[in-house]
Amino acid sequence: MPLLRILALAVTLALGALAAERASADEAQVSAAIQKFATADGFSGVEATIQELGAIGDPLAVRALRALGENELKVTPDGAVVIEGADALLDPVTGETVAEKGPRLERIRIKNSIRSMIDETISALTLRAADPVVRMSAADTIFAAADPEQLEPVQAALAAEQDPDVRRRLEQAVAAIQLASSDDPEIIRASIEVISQRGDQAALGVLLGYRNQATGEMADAADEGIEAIETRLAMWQAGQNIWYGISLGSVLFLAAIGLAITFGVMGVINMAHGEMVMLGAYTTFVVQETIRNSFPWLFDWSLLIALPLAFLVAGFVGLIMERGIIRHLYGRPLETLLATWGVSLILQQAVRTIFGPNNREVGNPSWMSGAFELGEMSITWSRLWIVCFALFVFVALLFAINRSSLGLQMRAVTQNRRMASAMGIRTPWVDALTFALGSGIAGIAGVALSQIDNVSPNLGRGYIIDSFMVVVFGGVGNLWGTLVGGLTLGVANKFLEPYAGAVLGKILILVFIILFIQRRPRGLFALKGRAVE
Amino acid sequence: MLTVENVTLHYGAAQALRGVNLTVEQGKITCLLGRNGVGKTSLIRSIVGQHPPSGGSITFEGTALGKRSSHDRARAGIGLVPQGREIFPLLTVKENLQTGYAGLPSKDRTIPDYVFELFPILKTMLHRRGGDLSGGQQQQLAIGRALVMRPKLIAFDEPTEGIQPSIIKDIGRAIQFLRDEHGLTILLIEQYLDFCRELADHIYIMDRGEIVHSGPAESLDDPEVRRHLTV
Amino acid sequence: QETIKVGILHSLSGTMAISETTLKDVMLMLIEEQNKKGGLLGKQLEAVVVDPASDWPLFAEKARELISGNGVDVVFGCWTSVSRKSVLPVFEELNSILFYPVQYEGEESQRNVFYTGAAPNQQAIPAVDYLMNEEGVERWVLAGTDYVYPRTTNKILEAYLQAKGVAPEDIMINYTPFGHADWQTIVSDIKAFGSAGKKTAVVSTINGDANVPFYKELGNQGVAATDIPVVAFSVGEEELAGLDTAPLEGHLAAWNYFQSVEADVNAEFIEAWKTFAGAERVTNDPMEAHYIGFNMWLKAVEAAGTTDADAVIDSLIGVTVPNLSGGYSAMMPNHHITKPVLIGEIMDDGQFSIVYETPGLVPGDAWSDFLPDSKDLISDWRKPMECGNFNVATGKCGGKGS
Amino acid sequence: MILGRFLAGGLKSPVILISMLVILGIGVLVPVLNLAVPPSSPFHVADHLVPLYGKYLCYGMAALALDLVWGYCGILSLGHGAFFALGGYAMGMHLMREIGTRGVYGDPILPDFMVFLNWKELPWFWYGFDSFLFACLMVMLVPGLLAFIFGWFAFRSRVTGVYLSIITQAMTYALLLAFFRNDMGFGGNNGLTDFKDVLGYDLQSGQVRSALFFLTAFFLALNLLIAAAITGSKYGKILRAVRDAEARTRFLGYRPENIKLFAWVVSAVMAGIAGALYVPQVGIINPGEFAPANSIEMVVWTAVGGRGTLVGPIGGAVLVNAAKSWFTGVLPEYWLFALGGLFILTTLFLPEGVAGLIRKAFGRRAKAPKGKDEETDQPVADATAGE
Amino acid sequence: MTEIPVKIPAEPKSAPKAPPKHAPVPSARKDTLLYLDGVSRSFDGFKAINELSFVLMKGEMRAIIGPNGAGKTTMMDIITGKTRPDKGDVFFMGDVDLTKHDEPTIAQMGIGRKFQKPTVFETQTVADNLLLSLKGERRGIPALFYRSNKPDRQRIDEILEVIRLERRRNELAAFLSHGQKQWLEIGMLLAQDPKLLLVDEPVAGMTDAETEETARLLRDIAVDHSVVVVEHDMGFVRDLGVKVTCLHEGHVLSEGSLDHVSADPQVIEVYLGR
Ligand SMILES: Nc1ncnc2c1ncn2[C@@H]1O[C@H](COP(=O)(O)OP(=O)(O)OP(=O)(O)O)[C@@H](O)[C@H]1O
Ligand SMILES: Nc1ncnc2c1ncn2[C@@H]1O[C@H](COP(=O)(O)OP(=O)(O)OP(=O)(O)O)[C@@H](O)[C@H]1O
Ligand SMILES: [Mg+2]
Ligand SMILES: [Mg+2]
Repeated sequence: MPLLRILALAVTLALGALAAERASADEAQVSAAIQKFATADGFSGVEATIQELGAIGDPLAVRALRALGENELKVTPDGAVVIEGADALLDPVTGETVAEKGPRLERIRIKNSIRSMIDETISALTLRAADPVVRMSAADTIFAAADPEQLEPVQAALAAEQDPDVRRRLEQAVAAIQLASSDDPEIIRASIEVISQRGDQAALGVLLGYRNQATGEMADAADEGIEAIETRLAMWQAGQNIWYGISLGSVLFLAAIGLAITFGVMGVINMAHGEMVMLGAYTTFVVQETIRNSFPWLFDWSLLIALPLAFLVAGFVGLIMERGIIRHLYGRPLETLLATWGVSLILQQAVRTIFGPNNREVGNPSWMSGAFELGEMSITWSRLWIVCFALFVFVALLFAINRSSLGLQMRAVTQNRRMASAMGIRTPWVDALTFALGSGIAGIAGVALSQIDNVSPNLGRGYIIDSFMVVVFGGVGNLWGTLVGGLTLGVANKFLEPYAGAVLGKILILVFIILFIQRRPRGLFALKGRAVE
Repeated sequence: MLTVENVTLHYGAAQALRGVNLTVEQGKITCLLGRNGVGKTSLIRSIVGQHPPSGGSITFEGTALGKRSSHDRARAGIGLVPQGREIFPLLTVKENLQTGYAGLPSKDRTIPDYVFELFPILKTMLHRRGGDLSGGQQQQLAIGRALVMRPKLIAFDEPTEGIQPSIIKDIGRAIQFLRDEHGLTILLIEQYLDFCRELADHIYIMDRGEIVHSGPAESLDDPEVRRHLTV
Repeated sequence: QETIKVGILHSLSGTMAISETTLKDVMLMLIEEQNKKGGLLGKQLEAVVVDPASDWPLFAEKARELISGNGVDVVFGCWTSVSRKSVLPVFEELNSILFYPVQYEGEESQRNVFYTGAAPNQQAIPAVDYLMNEEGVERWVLAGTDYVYPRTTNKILEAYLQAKGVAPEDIMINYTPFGHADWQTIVSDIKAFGSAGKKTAVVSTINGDANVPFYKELGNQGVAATDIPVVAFSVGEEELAGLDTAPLEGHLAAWNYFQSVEADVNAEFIEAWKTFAGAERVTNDPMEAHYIGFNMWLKAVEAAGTTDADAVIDSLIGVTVPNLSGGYSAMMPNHHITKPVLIGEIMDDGQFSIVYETPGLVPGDAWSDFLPDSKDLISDWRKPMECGNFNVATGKCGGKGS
Repeated sequence: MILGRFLAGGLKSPVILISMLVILGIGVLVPVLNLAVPPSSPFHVADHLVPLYGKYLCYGMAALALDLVWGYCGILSLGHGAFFALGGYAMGMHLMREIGTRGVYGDPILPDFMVFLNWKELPWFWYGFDSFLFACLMVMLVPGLLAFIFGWFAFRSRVTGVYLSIITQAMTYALLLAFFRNDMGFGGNNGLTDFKDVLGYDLQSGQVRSALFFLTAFFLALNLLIAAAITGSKYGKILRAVRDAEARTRFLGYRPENIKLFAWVVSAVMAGIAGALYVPQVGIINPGEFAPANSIEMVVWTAVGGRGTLVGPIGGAVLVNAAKSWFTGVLPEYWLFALGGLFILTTLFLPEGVAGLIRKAFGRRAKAPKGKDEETDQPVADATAGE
Repeated sequence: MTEIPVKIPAEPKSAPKAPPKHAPVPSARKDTLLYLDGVSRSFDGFKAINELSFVLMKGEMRAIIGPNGAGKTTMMDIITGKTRPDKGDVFFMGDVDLTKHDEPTIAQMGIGRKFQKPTVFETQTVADNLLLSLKGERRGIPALFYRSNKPDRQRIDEILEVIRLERRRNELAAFLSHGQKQWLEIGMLLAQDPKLLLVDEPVAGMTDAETEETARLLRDIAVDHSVVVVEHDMGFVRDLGVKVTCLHEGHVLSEGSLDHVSADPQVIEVYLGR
């Protein structure tokens, strides 16, 4: 979102500058054209109006067009076209407030093809905007659309352009257009050259598009360019795969890490682990819902607020579970499976009863939305933050378990409860705390997972099996194992998926786990020594 | 310091203790002897709170222990060196020792030097896993671990089992040292007669869940008393 | 007092609860309303709800329980094809009536079942036509969950697209497991496939829970509808309720009903629904299907004067009732109904903006014309044919064989 | 001869004998009450209940199979559903072939789902399933073979405890995904359904249902006898020794891997038979049966009934499923609360399951330590043999 | 009782490598029952066994002493196949290379072991513990058809008497006390009737009287068996009256009669103490 906002701001500034520069001779004309939206007949009427605005060629139309694209261009009951602002109705040309916000505004309906048309028209109109960022994006839209009619305006813009980056983009746009429209082999060859230097997915698209119709020598030239781009992209693809693997791995890790404590450290076969994750996700939902209703400005902070709450909620439920049920079952670890299975059924149904069976909407705060490009890799913010978060959780837990005195007591209790008690360790308290910690961690994993998965009563079920796989694959009782296990499975999965497909890839991973356990019957980070034999 | 009165204990339907009476005096070494399976370990279990007695009472420093949990008793000052060592197998030697910190205020959370003086081997093995140690090394660790708790009373359940002769002597010296220098009270269960006679201030002999003899260490030389220990 | 029992066989727990619970609710509402209007044949209607728990064999068991245990006269239920397949023999054996409200793969026509959801020709094909004609799509990704409905639909679409001159290399088919949650690779594959210089669209038959992460990934990776539109057949208002739809604006869905349909009956229906179930609840296509099915059944029972299955089955054919988009739907001899096909674009409020509507009603086709083995089959349950798989080539019932 | 003596070993315990008689009695009684008693009578068993009860017995058989490995061998299998499902599929494939030209497309060879997915010929692994005997053989062979291969490798590599449990889960999960794939040729998600008859008899008819029910009861009783004979023999003692201290048995010269393998394969075959009897009674088999949750449920039945008691798990399976059927009918919205609560209460108050409760009621002293996992407080490090 | 044939694989083809210094000559290996030469084993860099050489003749009884952590138990682990040596030769009966076999095979060849920490089958009765240990068939399927027979029952009764647990024969082993478990383990070892008995600290936790009893028992057994006993109880070792080997830091420190060994200043230094 921030990018968009910057863009919007830039446009306003640019428009301001333009308006000052040029006489408002066209303003009336533009205004009149915009007014036609009110009477436009269906989609084709809207299209015609946009075309007309494009033909006038005045950037004054940009504000209205943009509003149209964002569904903010409305028609008042008395037939005037206005922009619906945050708290008032604005003039579509000047942006000045024209009226109070009234009821019964009618939206001017658009559809995808119109949206594309709007984008292209705006690009054409903003080729000379003051802000280089705007010009750049205009050039890129034109590059992708390669509309021959734009050739002249682009060339004109190119001639006037000072900024070297924008110049390059404009040159590429020109090349793309020429490739689509020219017959001159020389021009085409040069265009291919320019485009293949660009080297990204969009460039590949343009060249492939050309290749479909090219013949003879030109086809060869295009092939060469395509190949060059493809080799480059293939390298990035590998990087991209690794990234996907890491991000999948960190999701697996997060889902599993709570289990690494309740199951790995405490030995409780915790079938309700997934439900703890689910509770975390629902806590996020409740937090966001409250924020949406009462404190909308806090929305970007919603996850940070949800984290401690989710920890507390899930931890508290874990605490109750431990005190109420699990503590009667120490020394009978296999029976914990039965009891926790019962708990998981109850929690699921409880959530279903309270929140309904449907998915609940958990939004991404702005810093978790969208993606950024790293070379040809696209990295989504949500994934990046989840990876960071996973690492953070890992380090914190590692410290808590291996360095803190509570961690020491936890380990002592789980290895020999009776003796630990004889050493003065308050075993009931440590048990409760450990279980609450594991559950709490599962809860905060739920906060992260709510960002990429659906928040429904079934959320937990989806993760429980994977979580057990990860913990066992990595080696029970070892946090490093869980981390490395999660990442390994993630990366392996992502490298298999493109070849084997998602389904077969998953099967292969499972077979791999089975075989791997044959090789290392105690997981990746097996505990060694006589103690475990 | 510790009084056991009329304690009975059952495992399911089987009775292991039948009205045991025993007193451990402050700053003294009290030794409990008996053949296999007569109930010595069971008595220790009821004292440290690992198995609730089915009757009778146990008083420590004047307060009845009643149903207090094992860890409360440990915090009140009862240390245990259990039979079978019960080392935390996956904790390092150092961590095993540190488990004794649980009941201590943070200023006391150090390992007393005499632990390493008594058992130098522990010092060289601080970072090995407890479960990897040899049987005898584990026994030394178990004793060291109990000392870290700074208990007022330590119950030793066959501490010399599986220990090399020189260290048995060391342990003997250690027990004396603890009594003399630190005023520790000691309850010692032993099969090793000579060891007992040398250390004990007072002995009890148990048979079939009952105390059948009580007297000074020297009484061990009495063949009548010895008879309780033969097969 | 004697009642007429109506069975409701929808999962209230398990993976399908997410979709099916609403259908149970809407049935309860319809029955309540009908009872207020005086019931049926002078008797009150009584809903019998059971929970088959998203467990397919349990559907058969519960169906049996409803019909022979509780003595219901009609059952409204099932969502997935497998649950329907599982109960088919039961309805046949015990001769009862099932109304099945969900769009499905077709290739079936059974005497005891009335299909009020869309057949492929009432959803998939018009949607593809729309993309081809209105958005100029030339390259297709057919992405689905690996089960029968997507498989069949994609088979049909593939044949259809090729018949329309789309080259095989311009069609990419991708299947994922149920509940697939990590869409990174597939979305980026789609992006790559879509950057080949031809306008590309995704036809999604992705099912259930997998949709939310799929759309979240689409949104995050910035696949805008103007670049690569996604048209879905299983994503409706209900599914969107779990999503922030702002980044998804413009992606499409094809259904026979949208909540945003502007019609008076629809407004009334929505009003009634919100009062009954809560203001935040939305309506969707399978709900409309039950609405239609229920009204058809009422009308047929009234016409027959009895709830006896044979009589009702006969009198159901030809029954016409209002649908929620302001027109009428009729039950055809092949036990499918006529419906309009609507195409909507997702809006930022989680509703659909209808961008296209077929000019007339489309009759549901049980046997696809685009699959070699079912081309020649038709279904007609009227006397004298009384057959679900009549072969026009051989002139006999019983499929393509012999 | 030898076999007879072996089986007679299973009858040593009166509990087993009584249970077998009860099961066989039910096997006769239910069909009689269904067919011979008029519907108006309060003793009449409704038609829809016969296959339902049959299903419970099948689940009982699966739980029995699981108990053999879990209760006596310490292998907590989270993948027994796979064997059950494979047996079911083998039977389902036969029933599918029996449909013949009565499918909707009327194809004499290909099942419907193959026709509409454009398969041109029958895949090789469907050959032979038109023969009932072949199918019966496969019902036992396929799960048995899978168990053999899986067990051979896993036990040899000394995979134990949760590691073993989780890879059994991985196994059934992988099979689930594989059978979901329509390309596999097993009908994908829809599985196999719409069966018409078996050995020429109409599956929908009351008599066939009753016969199937009786058969199920018969096999359940037989399997119970076999299991009792196995666990009552010296082999059974070895099995328990392996369960409690696998490493120690090695030093006595036993090969735990072989010892376990036998019980494991027998158990898989039993589960396969249960699956095969299940399919004609419920009328469908689909990959859902491979779902890990199903296998976990089997474990739950076994635990509820009382692990390591053979009869208990059968009762547990029947009890849990009857409760489930009942709750889903009467409390459709809240039945999970009831069922979940049932599980929790069982663990808390009936640590030895229903069987333990009954034993207590009859005043017999409960056998205390049930297995390794219950004895040790060291789940991470069960030190077993030696120092 | 029927003797089950134990398959003893042929000696490896390649001739044994040249003997290291101070090692017994290979030709002498023929008559040995147990032959360890140059055996080393380390755990994470810690040398538990270090160039250990040890020979036991047929029919011999040997006592092993040595400080805690000297590697006595580890040596037994190596002989019984529980631990694989990093290097060195381990031969049984002169020509069976034990490093090439796993625990069950080695046990079936006739090497039985009592563990330092008693490990019995807790969920089985005392009598069944012995039944499982009785020499004989070790395969699973035949055990299905096993029927209790007179010789077996007699043997069990005999052993129960020896270990004084007759009265508890039908109780679960879990209910025994620590010392009783020790006895049960000894009983299990007797039941196996192996050629070579490895006995790790048999008298730990026993009264003096029992200790004497045990010594007598072992001496009886040693008449027609080979025995290796590890003990820290010097009185007991003296009672046995056999050759003594003292291990230290994984290798032999001293060997000879008890008097000889206990007079060795090094042994006094590291083991006996002053
Ligand atoms: N967990 C238990 N369950 C049942 N009976 C037990 C249990 N523990 C011990 N016993 C029985 O109680 C009696 C006393 O056992 P205890 O362990 O106290 O003996 P002990 O004197 O310590 O013997 P040892 O010298 O062999 O250690 C024994 O007969 C034993 O069989
Ligand atoms: N699996 C293992 N991992 C790490 N160290 C080991 C392992 N096994 C043995 N050790 C180490 O090897 C050394 C020898 O141990 P071993 O048990 O053989 O001693 P021991 O001679 O039997 O002593 P004790 O008389 O105390 O029983 C010890 O220091 C022990 O810590
Ligand atoms: Mg004891
Ligand atoms: Mg040792």
